[in-house]
Parts: sequence; C-alpha cells; structure tokens
Amino acid sequence: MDAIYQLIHDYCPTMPDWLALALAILLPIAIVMGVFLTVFALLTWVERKALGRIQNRRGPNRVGPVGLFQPIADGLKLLTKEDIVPNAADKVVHFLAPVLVVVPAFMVLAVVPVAKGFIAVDLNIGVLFALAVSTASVLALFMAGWASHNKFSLLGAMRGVAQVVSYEVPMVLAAVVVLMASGSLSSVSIVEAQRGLTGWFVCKPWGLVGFVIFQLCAMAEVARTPFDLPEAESEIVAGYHTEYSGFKFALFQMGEYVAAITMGGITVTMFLGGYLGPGCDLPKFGWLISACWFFAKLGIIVVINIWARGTWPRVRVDQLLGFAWKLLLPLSLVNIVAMAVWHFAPNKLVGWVESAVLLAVAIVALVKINAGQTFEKRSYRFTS
Amino acid sequence: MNELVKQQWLIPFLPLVAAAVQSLLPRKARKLSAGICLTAMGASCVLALRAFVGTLGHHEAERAVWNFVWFDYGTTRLQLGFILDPMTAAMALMVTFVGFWIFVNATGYMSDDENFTRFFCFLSLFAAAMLGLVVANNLLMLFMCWELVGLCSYLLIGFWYFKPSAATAMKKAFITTRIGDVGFFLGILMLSWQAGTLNLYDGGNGALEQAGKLAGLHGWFGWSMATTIAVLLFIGAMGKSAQFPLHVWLPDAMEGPTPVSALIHAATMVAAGVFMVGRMFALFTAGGSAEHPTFAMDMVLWVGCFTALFSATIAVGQFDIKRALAYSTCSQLGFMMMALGAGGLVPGQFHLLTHAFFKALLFLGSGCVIIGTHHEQDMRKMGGLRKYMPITFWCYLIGMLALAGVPPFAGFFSKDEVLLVTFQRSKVAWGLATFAAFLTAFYMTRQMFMVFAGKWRGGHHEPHEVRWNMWLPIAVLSVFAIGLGFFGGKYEHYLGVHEEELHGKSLVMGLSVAVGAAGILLGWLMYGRKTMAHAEEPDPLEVKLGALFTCLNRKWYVDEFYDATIIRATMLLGEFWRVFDNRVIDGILHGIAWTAWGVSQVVRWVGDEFVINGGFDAGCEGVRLTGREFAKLQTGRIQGYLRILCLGAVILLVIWYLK
Amino acid sequence: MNIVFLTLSAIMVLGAVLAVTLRNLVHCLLALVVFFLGIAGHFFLLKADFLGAAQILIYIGAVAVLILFAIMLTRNISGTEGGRSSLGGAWWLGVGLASSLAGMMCVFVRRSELVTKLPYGATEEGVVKEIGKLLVTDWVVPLEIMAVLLTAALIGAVVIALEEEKKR
Amino acid sequence: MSVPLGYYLMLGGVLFCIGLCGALTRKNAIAVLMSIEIMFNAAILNFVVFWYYLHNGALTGQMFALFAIAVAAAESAVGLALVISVYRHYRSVDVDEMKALKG
Repeated sequence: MDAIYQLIHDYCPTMPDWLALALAILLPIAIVMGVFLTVFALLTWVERKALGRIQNRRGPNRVGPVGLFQPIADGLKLLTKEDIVPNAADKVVHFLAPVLVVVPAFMVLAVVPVAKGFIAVDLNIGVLFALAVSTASVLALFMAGWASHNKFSLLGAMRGVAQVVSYEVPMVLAAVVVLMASGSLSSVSIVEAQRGLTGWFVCKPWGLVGFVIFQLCAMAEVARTPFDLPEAESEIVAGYHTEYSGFKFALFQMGEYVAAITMGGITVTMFLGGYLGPGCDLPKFGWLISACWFFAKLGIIVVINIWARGTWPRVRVDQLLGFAWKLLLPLSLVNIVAMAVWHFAPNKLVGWVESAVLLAVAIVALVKINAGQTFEKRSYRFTS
Repeated sequence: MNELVKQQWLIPFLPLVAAAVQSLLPRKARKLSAGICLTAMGASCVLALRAFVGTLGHHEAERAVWNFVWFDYGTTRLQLGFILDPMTAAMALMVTFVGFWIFVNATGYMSDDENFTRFFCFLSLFAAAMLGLVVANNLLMLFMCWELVGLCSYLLIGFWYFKPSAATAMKKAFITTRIGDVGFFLGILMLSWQAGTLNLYDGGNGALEQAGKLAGLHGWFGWSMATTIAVLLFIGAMGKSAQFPLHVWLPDAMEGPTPVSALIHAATMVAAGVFMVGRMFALFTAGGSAEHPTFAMDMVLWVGCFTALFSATIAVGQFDIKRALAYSTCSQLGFMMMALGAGGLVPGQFHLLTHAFFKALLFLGSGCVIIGTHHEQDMRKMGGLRKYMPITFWCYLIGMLALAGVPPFAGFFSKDEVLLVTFQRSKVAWGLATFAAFLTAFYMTRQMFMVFAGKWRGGHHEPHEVRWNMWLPIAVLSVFAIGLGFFGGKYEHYLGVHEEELHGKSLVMGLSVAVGAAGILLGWLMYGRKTMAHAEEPDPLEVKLGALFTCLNRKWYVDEFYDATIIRATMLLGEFWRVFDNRVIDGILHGIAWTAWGVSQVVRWVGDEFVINGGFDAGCEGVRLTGREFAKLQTGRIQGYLRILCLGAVILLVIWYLK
Repeated sequence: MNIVFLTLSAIMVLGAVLAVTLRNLVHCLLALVVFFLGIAGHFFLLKADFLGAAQILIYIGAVAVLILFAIMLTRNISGTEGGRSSLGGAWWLGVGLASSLAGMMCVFVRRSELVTKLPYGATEEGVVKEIGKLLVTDWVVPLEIMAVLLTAALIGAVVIALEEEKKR
Repeated sequence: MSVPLGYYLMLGGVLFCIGLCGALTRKNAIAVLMSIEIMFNAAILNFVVFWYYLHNGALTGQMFALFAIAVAAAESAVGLALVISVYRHYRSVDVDEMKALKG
C-alpha cells in the first residue's frame, strides 16, 4: 500500500493527496481481485485439463486454443441459466448463503502478500485474521444447506461444519509453529523471517511437518477431494449446493476455488517463503519478480491439490474425523514441542537433529497406533 | 536425633498419601490398592525403625522436638510440631510394625469383599491418624489426629453398614468416645489458657515443662490446675481406651471386620488413650508424691483397677470369640491404666507394647478362625480346630499363654511389672488385679478349649487352614509374643526412667504365676477334660442367654460335675456385673429419660391444652401459611428467579438514584 | 461522534434485538453472528486487533457452530418452535424489567463524568507481542487454570452429551 | 476517533439489557443461552472499552477480555451440552417445563 502510494506520488505529483490515498487503497484491492479472479478462471481450466490427463482423456479443448476460454463459456452459461429457488426454502438465507461463501474467501486475500510491498492490508495479526475469517465460511456453508430445506443439502452442510471445525484445530496448531519461529502474526514479517538460502520454514523438520499438516487441513477446510464429503455426489447428490443453480451455483464454485487459492497463498506465505526468491529485492522490478515467485509457488500448491484430487479416493466420514483428531492433532502438538526443542537447542545442528528425531518418532508412533485400528462395522440405526 | 525428628512427619504422611491415592482408585484395583497400602506402611515402619535406632544411643530421657508455625491470627500463633523421644519411637515402631502385619492379614480377610479398596483406604487413614497422634508434639495436632482416629474407627466399625447391628455399633462407638472427647477438649482449652501454649515440649516453654507451675495454681474442686487439666484429659482417655463407664462401645465394635478389631484393640485406638496419659504423665504427677499422689493419679489407678476386674468377669461369660477378646482388651487396658495410676509409667507403657503384639495376634488368630470356619463367630459351633488349622492353633496358643501371663511369654513380664508397681501403691488394688489376672488365665483357657479342642461342631462345612497371607502375620507376631518380655528391663533403661527399688518382688511374682496356673488349671478342669460334643449341647455359660434365674440354674446343669463354689461365685459375679451393666447403669439413664418425658407429659397436659395451645396453633398456622405462600415463589423456573434478581437490581439502582 | 461507531452500533443493536426476538432459532443464530461480528468490529475500532480476531475465531468459529449443533441435535431442524409462542409466561414483565434496567444504566452513565471523558487514543503498535509475553509471564497461572478449565469443560460436555448414548 | 467513553458504556448497557430481555422472555433454552452470550459479549466489550480509554499503558483490560472470551467458550460448551441432555430427558427445550426444583 505504501509502495503504491509512493509510486503514484512519483509519477503524478499533481494528484490530490486524498485521491492518491484512495487509489492506493483501492488499487491493490482491485488488482488482487482481478488477479485472483483470473487465477481462479485459469485454475478451473488447469484442473480440468490436468484431471483429463490423469484420467487419460483430453479435457476441455473446444473453446479457444486448447480450450483456454472454457471458463468464460462456463461463466456465460451459468449467468444465463434460470435461477431456481425451491418453494420451501428460506428465501433470505438461501439468497445470502452464496454471497457469504465468497466474501470470507476474498477477505483472506487482503492479508496475503502477493509480492514485495504488495499487500492489501498489512495487519499485525494477519495470519490470525486469515484463519479466523476462513472459519467463518462454515456458516455460509451451513446457511446454504439449511435454507434449501432439502435433506441432502442439510446433510452436506452438517458434514461440512463438522469437517471444518475438526480440521481447524490442527491447522491453527500447525500455524503456531510458524508464529513461534517468526515471532509475529503479520504475514509480511513471516515472509521476511524466511530469508536466506534455507530460510523457508518448509526446509526445517518442524516446518516440513507443519507444512504437510497445514496443507492437508487446508484441503479439508475448503472441501477438496479427497475431503469433499460435503458435496459427495455419490452419496448426497451435490451436498449443500444441491438446490442452487445459475449464478448462485457459480458463486459457490468460485468461493470454493478462491478459497483453495487463498489457502494456498497462506500456505506459501507461511511455509514456502512467500514472494521470496532470487531477484525479489531488485530495486526496479523486484516486485514483479517477487510476484512471479509467489505465483510459481502457488502454482505448485495448486498442482499438488489437483494431483491429490486426481489420485485419491474420497475418504469416509469416520476416517475423515479420525484422521484429524487422532493423527493430525497429536502430531501438530508434538510439532510445537519440536519447535520448542529447536528454539532452545544450543546450536543449529543439534536442534535440527533433535527435532527431526522427535518428529520421526512421533510420526512412527502415531501411525503405528492408528494403523492397528480397524473400523467398526457400520451399523444402521434406521434399518427396518 | 535432631535431624531425625525433622523426618518424623513422614511416618504418618506416607499412609496418609496412600489413603488419598486409594480413595481415587477404582474398586477393581484390589492388588494395586493393597500394594500401595502395604508399601506405605512398610516404608513408615522402616522410618520408625530408623527413628528408634536413632534414639537407642541416648540413655537419658532426652527428646528432640521440631515445631513450626501453622498460622498466625492476630497476635496468637498456632504451632504444630513433631517429637522424637524413646516413648514415641517405641510406640511408632510398634504401631507401624503391628499395623503392617495387620494389613497383610487384612488382604486375606477382606479378599472376598467388594469394597476392598475402600477398606484399605480407611485402614491407611486410620494408621496415618494414629501415627500422627504418636509423633505429635502438640496437643492441637494430637487432638486432630485423635478425632481422626475416632472418625476412622467409626467408618471401619460400620464398614458393613448395611448390617443394622454394625450401623448401630458405629454410632455407639462414635458417640461414646465423643463424650470423653468433650472432657479432653475442655482440658486442652484449659491448658492452652493456663500455659499459653499447646506445644508439649518447647525448650522449656512447653505445656508439660510448665507442669510444676500449673500445680501451683488453683483449679476446680480444690484441686490444683495441673490436676484439673489431668482429670479432664483422662476423661478423654477413658473414652478412647474404653475404661469404665465409657467402655460400652468396645465390645460392640466387634461388628467391624476382624483386622479392624485387631487394629482398634491392639495397636491403635485403645492404645491412644493410654499413650496420651503416658505422654501427659508430667501433668498427672505434678504436685504429688509417692506418698501423697494427686487426685488424678488416684482416679487413673482406681478406674483402671475397677475396669480390669469388671471386664475380666464379663469376658468369662462370652460365646462370641471376638467379644470375649474385646472384654479381655478392656481388662488389659485397665491393667495399663492402673499401672500408670500407680506411678509406673514404664510398666504401663511396656504392657501397652507387649499387649499390642499378643492381642493383635489373638485378634488376627480369631480372624483366621472365622475365615477358616466360614464366618462362624460362635465358639460353641467350633471345636477341634487344632486338627484343621495347626498353624493358627500354635500361634493362638502362644498368644493365649502370653495373655494369661505364663512365665516365659511376653505378657508375664509386663503384667508382673504392672502388679508389682501396683503393689507398692495399694494392696487392695493389687489384690483385685491379681484376681483379674486369674480370671484372665481362666477365660483364655476356656476359649482355647472351646475353639481348638474336641471335635468339630460346626456342621457340614469342614474348616480349613487359611492362606499364607493370613497365617504369616500371626506367626510373626507370635515370635514377638514370646520374646518381647525379656526386654522389660532394657525398656525401662531405654525410657530413661530410673525407678526406686521395689519391694515384694518375689511375693508378687510368685502369686502372679500361681493365679495364672490356677486359672489355666481351672479352665482345663472345666473345659479341657471333657470337651463339648456338639453345638447344641448346653454350655455352662449358655444359660446366660435366658432369663436371669433359669440362667443360673441351667448354667451348671451339664457341668455340675465340675461345679465348684469359686466358679459359681465367679459366674455370679460376672452375671451380677452384666446385670449391673444392663440394668443399673442403663436404668439410671432410662430413669432420667423417663423422668424428663413424664415431666413433659405433665406440662403438656396442664399447660398445653389450656394456655399454649390456642396461641401456638395460631402461630403455627401462620407459619405454615407463610411457608405455603413463599413456596409458590420457588417455581423451579430459572427465569422467575432471574426476574426477581433483575427486579432487585432495578430497585437498588432506583434507590441509589433517588438518594 | 463517529459515523463508523454509529453504524456499527446500530447494526449490532439490530442484530442483538433480532437474535432475541426472532421466532426461528436459526435466524436468531444468524442475527447473533451479525452481533458477534459487530463486537469484533468494535474491537478493531478500539485497536484491540488481537481480541477482534480472537472474537471471530472463537465466537463465530466455535460458539456459533456449537449453538448450531445444539439446535440441530435437539431435533429442531427447521428451527421453528411449532407454532407456539416463542415467549415464556409474563414476557411483558421481562421486557419491562430489562428496559427499565437499561434506562437506569443510561441515566447513571449520563450522570457520571465518564460520559464526557475523551479517548485516551494512543495505542502502541506491537500489542499482540505484549499480550503474548504477558500470557506466559504475569498471567501464566490464569492461563494454566484456563487450560484446565477448558479441558474440564470439554470432557464435561462430552460426558453430559454422551450420557444417554451409553444407556441405549 | 472522538467517541466519548459514555456512549460506549451506554451501548454496552443497552446490549446487556437486550440480552437480559431475551434471557427473561424466551422459552427455548437455546435461545436463552444465545441471549446470555449477548450479555457476555456486552460485558467483554466494556472491558475493552475501559482498557482503551483508561489503560495507561497496561494490558490488563485486554487480558481480562481474552480470559472472559475463553471462559464464555467453556460456558457455552457446557451449557449447550446440558441443553442437549435436558432435551433428551424432557423431550423439550422449553425452560418453562424445566421445573423439577419447584418448591
């Protein structure tokens, strides 16, 4: 924000101050929105293409070169479709839900530093804000499911709520490690704390484990396959957005993808060094280079997401919750201890070895403990 | 020794921790519970042994104390403290050691009970309280532990609270001892008031060290202050140590599980009274001399003497194996008190120690018998157990011989010393005590023959020997019942009391041996020569259960061959005291109650009908109406309450605003 | 007077009133969430950023979800109360008492000199760090107690809610 | 920002009383709990307000609010568990029907 203000000031010294300030506030928001919406559009195309490759088919290839304009066509189609609201639905809530799905996803964007000096608002509680706001999407999800007055919708919504609440705990705990390392909640300071050749937190044992946990939780939080139970089409039609059509449905899709991207952005910021990379500090085009770095890293996360979606089957509800509470949660707690060990170690090497050994032991033990359990035979309460 | 005293707190603390831990254990954790309990007690025992060894090198009656401030209020400072002196060390060692073996035995005795962990929790707490009492250098702490002991005995006697008799017995024990505790508490208050401290020893400022000063002050009834306090304290000891007339709870306490009986009657509760008198001995003797003892000493002497004889006579007429032992304990406690009253601190304390061993042995033995005979307590339905339970028999025999005062055994030496010291003071008391000793020998012999001799009379279930964890404790204790007596002289030296040369040693000793032998002989004549054939066969004593006169007749009906005047007299005497106990003492109490009731009846008749009735009824009606109206306010609806709360807040704010 | 303050307060009061009066419990909950958000907004206004985030995280992320589950678990899925009045007996009494209490409070606030007290204003940056430090130094005992309390509440809630399941 | 302290206090008071009103009048136990949450939040708001205006450099007000939030979370967890338990027992969450303690 300050950088843009400076930029405007440099190039147009005659502009009144308030306008410059307003521009400096609005411009980043507009840019971020524009960029991320483009990324969202691209992402849908990339995902469909990649899934096509994984599933040994071509994917979209009719609209534009190699189907590149497919998202635009999809958007136009959805816009022109009839908007159906069920008779029994709670109209107001039914209307509000898709809006509220998108809002938190975009709000999180405000604290993601996409390039050096390029962040909408540099809150000093940035990460906490991101985590808190992304939680709020759970309510929109519930509103959608409940307002539709459809049992599949409600089931999907309740699944979503349970899932988000469960995965939030290990996610926050995994983030704690990063906060401990950087000593700050501000996303910019977190990125700056990762300078250096091996400065990225993912290069440290606790950071690696934290990254994996965080990434898994992020996938569950935004309900991506293999954690897409709230919209499991083979079980509950389309889950909470069964009763949505037209642009409202598009908003749900958008909310989901934007949330996936922003969570990826948070992951990149916290573990992969954000916009850091060779050349990011250059005086003139540093911001461009750093933006490239950021989006490259984001691309990696996105590819991981798509890859996971293409290769893993959907988990069951009990497996999903058990995974969160029995494996991720204890592991993230151990991870915090490992971070403390690292912090108080006499020198780097000792800290490295100690925390790595601790985490390795914990992972092996937890996997052993959880592996021995067989799931109970399913019992149906309402069978005749 | 000065260092050791700072670790004295550990001795009661370990069982306390064990009790705390066990209170949290689930019922199923039997082994863990017993393990914790035994470990704690064993560790306490080791600590007590260490303290004991630490005191051994010191020939003088020196003591180490360690006081600390509990809390201050105003200018008053409440202190607690621990003491380490020979008497404490010996007592603590005895309590931990005997207690440990009782615990071992209890693991066997209670093995079928579903509330095993609760039992051990109480047992640990009981041991902790008793040990706290022993190591306390402060009357306040002593009193707290004293009450805790009372509470634990209440809980343990009523352990099987679902039995009405046990529920009654627990209340009786609690209330009876509480009567004594009133006196005790008054004594503590007076001491605190007069001496300004409750510390027993405090480098010259302790309460006991001021006994001389207290003897100079005037108290109640023309006694000196020291004597007054001592009398009050002794009332407490009478309750705890079951001295006449507060002895009534002790036989009823047999409703508890047998290890409890052993713990209460041997090592702990009843010992507390005697121990306390010994501890406060300076206060009892202050202001008196050997020729002119204080009233407190006289009281201790005669109450003890009377109890010794009185209980022994009752013990003769019991069928319940534990009840007989209970009266026997009463009697032995009387001996101890008598010795203390006669000025013999050492004999009294020594008899306490030896008695603890062999009485614990006897009680645990009776527990083994009860378990071996499938929970049979009636001696008439036993018999011939020697064949079935040889280990128990031999141990029990040792205990019996010790109690009867047969020469090489522990009881002989200690009892002999008791009689000797009494002989110095009062020939009458000595004579009565000697007679009680004779009765002791007799009733123990009777018990032996009824239980172990002859044929099994209990029916189809054959008795069996008990498991090792039950007989091992009595075997260990019987070793001490044999050997402990030889340390009498050493003990005197150890306590550091040098008593003057006593006269009449040979006479007392000879007579003591003679009456012991006579009692045993008589017992053999009555019960040993021809044992009971079956349980229904009338026993000389069975008649007691009937009306008084038919009792007397039927008592001798079968055994008229053995009829001898002295026994008849004994029986009569025993019967008389029983009746006296039942009719006269109870009668007085009933009389008071009936009088009060009668007076109230009359008052009701005269006053109620004409004067009070109308007004009172109107008042009652008013109260009831108000109550009914106010009850409507309690709707059970939370919002109603909240409303009233809110209304109150508004009213308060309005008042404040208007002010 | 500040326009942001007024708007936020108006939204909050509206949310609170709706949360208290709406018939449908789910609607109540949503109004309550608006109220929570308003409180969080006030925290941000008052430069208590950390508390604002905590408010969102805890109240919207946890408490609201908890209430949601309670509504769903009491088989009141539609959220309505079956045509009966949502208000208890003597509701006018409650309204009267509450409004009089509110009136008294306002009167008292107006009377005190606090009403004109101007903002202290200055707030240092890096308060979050300070909170973190205080939590593990001066306030470490309350923190630990809070941890125990939360654990106990967690276990207690699970036990209370599971009770019936076991009997079945 | 030029809002006098008194307005914040009045806001807090009014919010508290709205919550109180709900707690006094609503029949549904869950609604009552929601009302109590409103009261709680009003009180927490007051903590923060007093901290902001009167803190003099200390963070006590914020810490207190933080702990109050945590306690409120625990309270609501237990409260709602109780509501569910009561519901199972009475098949109702109507507070007017929970009057087993009637005198």
